[in-house]
Amino acid sequence: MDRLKNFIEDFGWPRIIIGIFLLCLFITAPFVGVRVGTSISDTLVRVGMNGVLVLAMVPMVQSGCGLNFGLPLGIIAGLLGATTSVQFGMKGLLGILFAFSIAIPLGLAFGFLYAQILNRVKGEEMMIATYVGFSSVALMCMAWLLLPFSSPVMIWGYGGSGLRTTISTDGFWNHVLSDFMSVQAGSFYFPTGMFLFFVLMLTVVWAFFRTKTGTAMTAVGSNPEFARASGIDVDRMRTISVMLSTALGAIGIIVYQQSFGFIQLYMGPLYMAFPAVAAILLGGASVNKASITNVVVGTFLFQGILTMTPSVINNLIKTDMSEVIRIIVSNGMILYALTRKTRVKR
Amino acid sequence: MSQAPMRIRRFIIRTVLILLLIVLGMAMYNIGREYSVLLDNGTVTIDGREYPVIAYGSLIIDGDERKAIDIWEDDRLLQKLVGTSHTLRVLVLDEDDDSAQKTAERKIEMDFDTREWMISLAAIAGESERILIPNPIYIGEQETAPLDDEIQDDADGIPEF
Amino acid sequence: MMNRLKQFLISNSVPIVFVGLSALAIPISGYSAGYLVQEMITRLARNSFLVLSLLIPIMAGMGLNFGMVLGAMAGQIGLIFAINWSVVGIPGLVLASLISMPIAVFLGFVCGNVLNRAKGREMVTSYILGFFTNGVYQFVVLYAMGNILPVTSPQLILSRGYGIRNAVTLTGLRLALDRAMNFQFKLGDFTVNMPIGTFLLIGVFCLFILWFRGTKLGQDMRAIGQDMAAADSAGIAVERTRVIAIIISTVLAAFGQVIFLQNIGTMNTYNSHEQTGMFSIAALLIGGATISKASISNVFIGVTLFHLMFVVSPTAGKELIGQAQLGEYFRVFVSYGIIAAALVLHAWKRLRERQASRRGLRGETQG
Amino acid sequence: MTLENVVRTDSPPLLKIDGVGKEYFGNKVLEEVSFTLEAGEILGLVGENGAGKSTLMNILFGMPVIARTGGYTGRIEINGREAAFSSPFDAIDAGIGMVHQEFSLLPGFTVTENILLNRESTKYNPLVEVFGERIRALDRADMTKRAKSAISKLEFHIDSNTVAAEMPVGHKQFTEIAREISRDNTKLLVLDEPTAVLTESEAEILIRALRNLAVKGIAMVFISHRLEEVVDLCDKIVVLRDGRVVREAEPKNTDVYQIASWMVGRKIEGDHSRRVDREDTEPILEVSHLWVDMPGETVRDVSFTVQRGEIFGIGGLAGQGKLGIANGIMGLHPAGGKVVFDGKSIPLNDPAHVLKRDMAFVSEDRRGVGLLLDESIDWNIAFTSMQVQGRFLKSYLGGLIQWRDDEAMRDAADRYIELLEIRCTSHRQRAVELSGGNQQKVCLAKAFVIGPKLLFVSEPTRGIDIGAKKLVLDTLKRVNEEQGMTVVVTSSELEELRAVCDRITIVDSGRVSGIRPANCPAEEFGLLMMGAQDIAAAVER
Repeated sequence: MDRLKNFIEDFGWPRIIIGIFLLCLFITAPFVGVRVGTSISDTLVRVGMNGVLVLAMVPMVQSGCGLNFGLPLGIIAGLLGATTSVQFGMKGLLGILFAFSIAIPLGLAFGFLYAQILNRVKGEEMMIATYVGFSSVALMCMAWLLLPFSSPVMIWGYGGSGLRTTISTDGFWNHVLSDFMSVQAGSFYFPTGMFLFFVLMLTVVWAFFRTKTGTAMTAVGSNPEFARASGIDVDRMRTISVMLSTALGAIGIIVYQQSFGFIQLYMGPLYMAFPAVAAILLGGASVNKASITNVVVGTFLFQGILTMTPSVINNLIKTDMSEVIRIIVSNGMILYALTRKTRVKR
Repeated sequence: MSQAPMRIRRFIIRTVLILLLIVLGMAMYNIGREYSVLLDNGTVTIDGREYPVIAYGSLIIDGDERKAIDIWEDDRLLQKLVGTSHTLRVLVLDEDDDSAQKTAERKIEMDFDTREWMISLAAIAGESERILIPNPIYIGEQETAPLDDEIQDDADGIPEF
Repeated sequence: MMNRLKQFLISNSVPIVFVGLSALAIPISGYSAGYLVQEMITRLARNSFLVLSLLIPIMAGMGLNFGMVLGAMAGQIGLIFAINWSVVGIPGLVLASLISMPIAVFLGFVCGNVLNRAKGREMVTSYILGFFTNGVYQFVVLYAMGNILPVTSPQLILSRGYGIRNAVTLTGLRLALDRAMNFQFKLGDFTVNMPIGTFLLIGVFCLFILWFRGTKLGQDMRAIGQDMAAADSAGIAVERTRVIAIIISTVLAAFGQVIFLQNIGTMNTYNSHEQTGMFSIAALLIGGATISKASISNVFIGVTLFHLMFVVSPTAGKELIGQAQLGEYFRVFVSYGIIAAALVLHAWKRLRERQASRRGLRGETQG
Repeated sequence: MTLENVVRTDSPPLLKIDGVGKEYFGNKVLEEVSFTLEAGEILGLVGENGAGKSTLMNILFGMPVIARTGGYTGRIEINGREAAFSSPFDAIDAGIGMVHQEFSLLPGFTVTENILLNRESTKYNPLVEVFGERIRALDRADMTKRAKSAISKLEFHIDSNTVAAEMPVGHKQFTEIAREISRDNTKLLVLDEPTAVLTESEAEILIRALRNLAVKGIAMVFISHRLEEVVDLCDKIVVLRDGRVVREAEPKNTDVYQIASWMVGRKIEGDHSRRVDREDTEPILEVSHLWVDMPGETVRDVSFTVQRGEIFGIGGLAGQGKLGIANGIMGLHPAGGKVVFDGKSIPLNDPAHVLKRDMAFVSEDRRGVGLLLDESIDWNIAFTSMQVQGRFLKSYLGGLIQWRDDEAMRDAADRYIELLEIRCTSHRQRAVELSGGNQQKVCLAKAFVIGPKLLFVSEPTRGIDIGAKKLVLDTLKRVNEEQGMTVVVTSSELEELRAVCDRITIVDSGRVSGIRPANCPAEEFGLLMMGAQDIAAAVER
């Protein structure tokens, strides 16, 4: 019996509760007339879409900067990359690569500035990250109005200047990753390209944490005093982790858009950090430790719930409760993590 | 054991205060409740007696002369009355010189469901014992067409404050 | 004298910046003085109560209470019942407040205990708790009301038979308090309405705060705000007092929300409580308050300056760059930006204070 | 200091400690401690670090840590009645006040508010019936009156409404004492190193104030390292060593040196005679006018040189700055001054540079600085050398990617697990799961892996079992003899230093009070520790 107990202990209660909840959804799906095939492929598509955004959480958590509520900063870099690539009318694979090539350096630059703030406010990063993220989103709203974009697809019909709220990536690089070697079997659609890209990013981050700098970064997160005593520049490590997180956020949003089909500007990215934070916490990460498995498990569980609840529950009790369940589950998870007794290092 | 009586005294005071709050709530409910009442002016027969329609008259609610309302034949007035007890004074006027041929006053209690019953002005004018007559239409539904706006997604709306 | 002036400038740097900003924007926006004064009075009456409810948790060292959203929700539930029973005028407002009180006490109790489990991270936890409770609130209001909870008024219920509509007009309650004792005066060619009733209520609330600071409970809260460990070793019930601070703040936020909505006239059931939290905190910070110290004057200065900027920036934006939308985004940016800046300054100052206090022990010989 | 002792034989003493003992996880910390204290009498309690003074006070004050670790033996009586306090609040109710070394004053509160914290005088108002006692309004006038009377007892003037943060250190100390004696039932005041942070003049004023309090009938237990103050103020002195009362004396018939010898003098076990004299080899480390800003361990002005291949000891009492030296040189705390290593000077405040110059450091704060608690043993051992010397890495693409070489880390870990007999399940076990002794061995292994020319070791044997202590000290000696590695040991255990080191320097209040060969008599070290430099200097060769 105690083997079960310590399995529960290390796997953690929330994951088990939500895991069982998800299982029940999958089981009841056929009885409620929901084709399991489509809902599974829906889940997989959403996992591919959001995976990299959840992965963007790992570097900052590992280096002790806490949960990256400032993800919108990375997302903005991604949006700039996407809009410029659409502006120049780049098509297909070249289009998305061009978007990446702009988004990543911008992400690193934003990450660097963002890190300077975070390094000065050790101990209260999360709240400040939230509002730095919000104010940068609001700042970008003004920029979207003023930036000299001219491609007809993007600007408001009458005004002539300022971008539309949502821009379709159709005809540019829509589904370019998802459809690459994708498998379509009856109602089941598997976006192999996107998953390959997701696995690629996972390996890149996994590999990074096995290098010398990666190891140093983990040490900074685990015990900054120890790291300092071993001659590591703690602030430099934190800066690298923030830059990495922001760049990953930029990549993640582009992957999200190529599958979603639209680029959401203006206030779109405002609340995008919370689902990613909830997902990685659901995967078992704590406020100062996160692993690659946390990302995969968390994204599957979280997106699973998001896809299954609308179809199954709605058919079950004829009401659309999915929005409420999403809010309660994701914020419940973050609340659970925040009230854990973690060693306050600072 | 000086603690016990003091604690009991304090417990009593607290329960009394909470009860007071509840009573205050109920009082507010009664004072502030607003009824939408239909007042009908048409020939009506109650308990076998017929009361003729008021060709032309005026209705004064709660003695407020300035807000007197003209009554024409076959009018059906919708009035919002706040509070449970009111006085309705009906004046039957001569069409030419506006002189009051007949005045009748009636105190009413809002203890009936305003959607099932409406008040007949003719009955009041005819000093009838019962003045409530069945209300053919449900008032509530028609008053404002239910507008079905789904929840506005807060992410893209500009916060208005 | 010079350094006292320097001290004054530093500690009130934020309000001074905003005075400058508004001074610039007002002429551009071209609003008449009368209109602006009317707007400021209305908005002062509308928001002061809410912003004042933030003072007590700051005094108890719990930082900005992003959980005031819970109080706003309680206030809205109270209003829903008042509208449902179509109780109007002042009695309607009093009934709504009475109904919201037990709900707010319960929510405050829950919030207080959750914050006690997340010491050191109170603000982000209360922020997330606000979202979480919003989920529960939506469940109650969108699904439970109408079928489980006795809410029947057609004006509230969605056509599907249960759940409250998002836009609800407060017929009968609108401006009930403001018009109760209204004083009109002319300014230039503009008649300005001054809601005396509301300002009286706000005055009573200020007196309550001043009186409360002088009570033992208020002193305990100040002690906990200074140094939780020292207060605990002196025998003060730290955890209980913090919960009481949050309960008081939540209940007052509920009343504040009732006053706020009766002034606006319509209630967005699912949005207005979220914005209330964020804008009240932004206003308080603009008034020069910090996360560890806030006074009543910060509230009134903050509300005036914040709303001056809020009213003026869209039109100023239109004049400057021909994009009204720009001004709207500008004021959202300023609200978020001011909170971010205040948080950063607070954390940075605390970090420097810790280093400075140790520098005092430095060895004499600067070798 | 003559106080005619009105010995009231009939009434029981105010405080009677009778045969009190305490054990922490097997090792005895207090044994058969007994003494009595009359009202209005001042008792000086002296003893080396770890002699059990603070444990005794924790027992008296009913601190929860005592009950948590198995309670205590023996009896404590207050006015003849047995007093077993389960919490500090019981002690306070019984009339015992405690003044700690670090202040627990509220910076933003005025002196009055601090003194009457949680005992404010309040006025009744009707709301109390509804919302309970704490809604009573503060009676500021009465509070000021009470605070002033408490301050006046000390016959020292403090303006009662200045804010604590703006007061000089001395005034803060007085406010804290005033707070303790403002409780009307305070009969016994315990002062734990009250003069440690005060200047000479402030200390003088404090002692005069304490004497006034005694005359007013308040008994006091005065704990201090400054023996002159103890002799000057106290009516009787109790000397503690290794948890036992070794001597109880009147200040009249004793003096500072005798007390020092009682505190320190005991037979030294183990081979004391360190053999060869190191004078002939050239210096490896020269430190001049070093200052280090380390909280609680401030180093003000320290200069010394260490010979190559020597085991150099740094001793001194807690809080006098000995630990600051190693931390300062290794760059972990802001420091200044000149440090020359192996002929070349070292920039301070730069940990990476110092490590690159093959200097290693085993920190005194094992859990806080020394270890990565949630990582495995092989990580902990290999980490520093990986980051500083680039070992345990496989580099690809010409060094562009430096990949962690887990096999090499495992081999190194297994080698040291076997060499230092680290008891663990495997090299994958997490450091947090190891015992204190094994954790210390891991820290040593982390330092040895670098193959340093000079090794700083701070408090190597603090909080570890006897077996591990012996092994750690023997390893240090073996490494020094076999590899000629110079070792600088900082420790508060004088015994340990004399058993291991060639020469020992004693640090007192941030300065070097003297350097002695290890085989010098213990009393002399005791004197140096007490800050009695002048006498010791005269004796110096």
